[in-house]
Amino acid sequence: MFNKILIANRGEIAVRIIKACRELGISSVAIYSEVDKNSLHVRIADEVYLIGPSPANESYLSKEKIIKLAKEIGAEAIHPGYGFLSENSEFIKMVEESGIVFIGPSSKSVEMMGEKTSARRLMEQNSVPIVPGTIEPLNDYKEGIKIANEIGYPVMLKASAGGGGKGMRKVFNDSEFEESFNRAQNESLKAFGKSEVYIEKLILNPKHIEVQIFADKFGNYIHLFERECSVQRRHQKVIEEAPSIFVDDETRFKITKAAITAAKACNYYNAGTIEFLMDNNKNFYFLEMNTRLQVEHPVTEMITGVDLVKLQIRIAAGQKLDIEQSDLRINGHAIECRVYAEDVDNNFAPSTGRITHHRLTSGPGTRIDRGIDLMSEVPIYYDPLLSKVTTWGRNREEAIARMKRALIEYQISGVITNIPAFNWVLKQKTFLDGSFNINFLDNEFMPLVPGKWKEDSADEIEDVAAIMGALLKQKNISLTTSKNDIPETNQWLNQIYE
Amino acid sequence: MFNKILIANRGEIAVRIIKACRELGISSVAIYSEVDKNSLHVRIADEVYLIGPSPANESYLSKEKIIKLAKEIGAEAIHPGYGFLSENSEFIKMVEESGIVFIGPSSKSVEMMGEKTSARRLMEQNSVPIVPGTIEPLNDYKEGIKIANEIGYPVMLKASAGGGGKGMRKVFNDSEFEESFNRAQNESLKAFGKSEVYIEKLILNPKHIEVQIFADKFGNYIHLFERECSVQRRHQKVIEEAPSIFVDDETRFKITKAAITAAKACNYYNAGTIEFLMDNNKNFYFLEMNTRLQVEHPVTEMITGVDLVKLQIRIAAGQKLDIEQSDLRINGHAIECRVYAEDVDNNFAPSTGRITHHRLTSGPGTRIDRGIDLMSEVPIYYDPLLSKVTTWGRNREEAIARMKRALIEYQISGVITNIPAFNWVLKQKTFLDGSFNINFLDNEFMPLVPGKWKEDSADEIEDVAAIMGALLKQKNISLTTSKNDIPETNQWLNQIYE
Amino acid sequence: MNEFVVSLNNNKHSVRILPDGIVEINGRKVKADLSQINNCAFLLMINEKPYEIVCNKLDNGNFGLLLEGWYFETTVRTRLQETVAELMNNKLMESHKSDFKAPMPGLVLKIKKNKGDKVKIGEPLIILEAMKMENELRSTAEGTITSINVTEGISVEKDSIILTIEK
Amino acid sequence: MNEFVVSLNNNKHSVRILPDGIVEINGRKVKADLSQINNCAFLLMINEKPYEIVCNKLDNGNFGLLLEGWYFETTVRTRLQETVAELMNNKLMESHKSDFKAPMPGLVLKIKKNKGDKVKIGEPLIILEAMKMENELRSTAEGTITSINVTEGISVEKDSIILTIEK
Repeated sequence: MFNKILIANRGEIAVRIIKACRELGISSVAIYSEVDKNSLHVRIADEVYLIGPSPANESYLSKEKIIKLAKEIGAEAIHPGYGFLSENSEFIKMVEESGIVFIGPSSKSVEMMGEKTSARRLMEQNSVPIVPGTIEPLNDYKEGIKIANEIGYPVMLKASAGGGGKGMRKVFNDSEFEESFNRAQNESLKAFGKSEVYIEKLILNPKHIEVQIFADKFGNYIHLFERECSVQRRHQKVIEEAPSIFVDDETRFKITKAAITAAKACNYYNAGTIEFLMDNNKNFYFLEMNTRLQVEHPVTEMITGVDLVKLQIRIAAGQKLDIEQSDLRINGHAIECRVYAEDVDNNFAPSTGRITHHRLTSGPGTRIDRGIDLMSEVPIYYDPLLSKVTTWGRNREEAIARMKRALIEYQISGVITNIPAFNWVLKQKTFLDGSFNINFLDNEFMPLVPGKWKEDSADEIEDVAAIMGALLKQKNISLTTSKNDIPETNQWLNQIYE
Repeated sequence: MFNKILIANRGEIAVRIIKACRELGISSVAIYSEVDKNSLHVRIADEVYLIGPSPANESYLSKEKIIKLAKEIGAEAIHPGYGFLSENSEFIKMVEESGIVFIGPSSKSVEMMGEKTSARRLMEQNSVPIVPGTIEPLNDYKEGIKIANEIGYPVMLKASAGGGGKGMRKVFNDSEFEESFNRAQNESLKAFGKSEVYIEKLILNPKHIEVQIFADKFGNYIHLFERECSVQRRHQKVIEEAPSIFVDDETRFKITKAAITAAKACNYYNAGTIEFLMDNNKNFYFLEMNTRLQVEHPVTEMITGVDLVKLQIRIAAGQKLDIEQSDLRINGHAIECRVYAEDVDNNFAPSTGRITHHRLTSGPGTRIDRGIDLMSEVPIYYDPLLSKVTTWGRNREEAIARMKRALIEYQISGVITNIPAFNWVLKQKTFLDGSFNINFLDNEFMPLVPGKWKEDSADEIEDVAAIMGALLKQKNISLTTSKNDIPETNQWLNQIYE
Repeated sequence: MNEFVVSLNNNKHSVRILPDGIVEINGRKVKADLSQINNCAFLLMINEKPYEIVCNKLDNGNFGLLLEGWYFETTVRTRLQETVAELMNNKLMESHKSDFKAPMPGLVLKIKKNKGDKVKIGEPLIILEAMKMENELRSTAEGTITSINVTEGISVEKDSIILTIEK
Repeated sequence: MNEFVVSLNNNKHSVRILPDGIVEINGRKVKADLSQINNCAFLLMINEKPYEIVCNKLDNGNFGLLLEGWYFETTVRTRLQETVAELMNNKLMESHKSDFKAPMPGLVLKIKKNKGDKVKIGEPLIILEAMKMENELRSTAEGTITSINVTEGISVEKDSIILTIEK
């Protein structure tokens, strides 16, 4: 087993990995950018190094600096988390060549699955169903229009290098095509450094169902069942759950089998997720493979009892899978809500600031994974995910009841969060009866933004808020607002690593 | 189902019950004493009423006031939590007669099991093994000495009305007997209002194993496996776990069967726990039945997935058990540490004050049940239990690793807690290999008090503490110490209920 | 100053703070009692019901309130201030002038209109990049663009005025 | 005053605070950097290792420090104060006088000794009731009881002097 692991990430996932290291008795090394000096992941690591200025490409995306640091301090392995360099096959290759273990799949597997069109080709060859469309990048928008007419509108333009909803555009007719094509290319270039896009037929009102798989370096493969992540806004997952109430035993058998086939096709090891779209008739289509830990991994952990991050580390250290497929069964139901620093009613603008109050929720069946703590900064530079609230119940109803309870208890001040919007979602019939698909938020929530969705809140609550406002004004109570309200004794030593 | 439940308790268990009410959509009513006005259980309830002055016998033990309040505000049921009035058969009878549902067993069952000597008689009649000793209270110390000589020293003197370690004394020879007898009687009188004590042979180095049972009002009984609570100080449980690694399948079959026999013997319904002592050879002896929810119920919840408090409420509302014995199996391992406000090195003196900082632990397999939040008072009047940290793992090793991690993350300021002592316990061979018995702390920890047990902490940590001390002094940093540092805007309205 | 008009959720509430912990909300009297937990968190008792409320002061001096899982932005004015505000507002309405502000900090990628262009509600005005996403900002007013204060490639702060539309 | 003697765990540590964020601990130089999180919580960096530390000031002016799951009570003195304290302590030792203090607040149930009694270490002195438990307090010194400051049935505060023993 490793003695020291460098975590090439920040926020809640860095914190999650540090906890896993601590439970395994491994020394954890955090890196941080200038703005993150008070971050929770920095506070709780065993060793910390300033890696560079705040912009990600000068810090968390700085391949050479990270690998050089790992070597100098004797880290035997690097955990990339998700995002940043986690699916960057070039980085993984550099890590492999430097003699450090990458906690994840081989650069080869990542390369095979990272380029979406070649991944689609590979799946087709292995009889894993794919969404109709091209298996090569488009040369130009004119070719795209031709193909769109062949497979029929509406279509999706997607970044070949993509993932996570970036560089994706729906197109409904020829006249929209050119601009959408340019925008998708631009976003793709910015997010992934490559502008190539391809085309897929738009599956109408599908569900997003994904399968967690795991493999060791000895060719043993298991799956840890499916997750449903259909509650999305702009292709970004917002609420995830496991299992999916839409998936029956027969479908589960088929989709998990397809997932393992997909993983085997790229000689995969470590944790991976195969994402599928599922239509009304429970037909499913390969969407992409995420060759890393997912944001939503806690729901799988809660229904299987398997600590995925610790398992990742063990597999990377060369251990065999100590779980067989027959050891696993679905225990209860888990739901995760992603708490973002965003102002829903202000065009979902990211909300930045310093965390001035943070009261976690607690009690039975409740878990929080968080990157924030008192006085940590929520900067503009990175993904605005603050924390994840996950609840478990013997069944879906209990998990939902606990989520409602947990969200009411959870208090964050200093930034505006999307917690209130979950309150709305968790009350909707479409969500409660499980009939929602990936257009649920766009169709039912977005028309109520800004503000109208709040009219759901009881009049009583409005009265209380009004009284509170008046009392604050009358008593002239000073509230923590600015960053200067909190004492700061002195500056950190400059530990820039160069 | 009930619309409104009054919770006749405070602290973490009141908070726990309020959470269950919220998940069931039931309105929760909290009562509080004067000193508890800022308590967490008051903050999160749906309705709150000041019940009286701070001393428990004028507030939380005030039977008449509580029942009168429940009737006036239309509460259909009362949940007693543990301690206070939870096993007071007189109170339960009053509740029953007032037409309000008591969330727990019938007053009759409680009476049968509450008087320890008659409970021992009942068990003997039903072939549940009991610890050798008297099944009648002692008339005087002279009779006690006679019996002690018959069954052989050492013996235990116990309060007939007892429970929770109060009114218990070990006696090793005739010369100690009289004073121990008087002390046990005095404590018993103070704790339970009755001075009667009886005698039991002291089982040498036993383990404390207890079985959680549940029954509905239709005669259906289930057990939820055993808990081991051998880590005790002065007969007070400190660390509990489920399952016990000492109990094998055969013993589990026998002891759970005995527990259900015991419950049936008193026509029990709702949640109950049968406590046993188990010797080296896995012989077990009935100790007592706790006719209420236990402090340590979370470990059972975590290995079975059953929410015991919600089940209590459902059973009380007249529902049938919706779980059969065959539905239940042990999933993984759970451990609970009871966080007390006590100064271990100062003779375990209770530490009182105001909570000025409270950072919860979070992440996978971690649960906190807590009665405290920012600015709540820890008063001298009640049990010094602040919160309970429970961790779950696929096996005992993982649960322990998570507990160590969780305790390092957990921060409380304003009172001194026993958290550091858990750090010591969780590192001991006797604890890790499972060979501990109820004398573990007395034999291995107590000789290191005060202070010596801390020498386990690394030199490195001592150096850091020394540097911190010097910096605090040099920079003259002001720390929150007194109750006046926190702004208080105005006084609560007087809502004394009389 | 014990009489306030609190605007939230597009509603206006009248709040009078009376002696002895009594508050009148929209003509209804309740007991109200406030305890402060820390610089942001409060416990407000309304009759026998407790509410935990987390408050923050917004850049514009208004309050953001989080309670029971809901978040409200409130504007609190004394009765006098409210009257003045209403007058001002009416004047502003008359001027038909509307500032289009940046809803978030970001980088101006593209300006899709020119000074003098007529725009309708919902028409795309600019593309702002934030958090690596391109956000198309659409007009919230109808009229003619009378000034544009940004150029492509520059960063803007939240609430900075991007352009002005007059009817 | 940049030189301190910090007593904890029965050990004394010498700490010198040097310029440029350097601290010398028992002769060893380290980089040390302190950030304050709130009124109790701090982040202390020692070289590249972070420590979260929760601090509180004790009644006697000393500090209680919680870090990595351990709790220490520390007495911090400047080098000069330490020298004075040592002198005082020696004097106290010479006087052979020892105050027996209440380790917790509670009710005096029973006083088992009288003024003038000789006692040994470990001998029961009084029974104090706290949290509904009877606590037998035993002597921590050997000698003769020269004064008893409490009577049965009264309540005592923590650290109040119950009786005095002289050798």
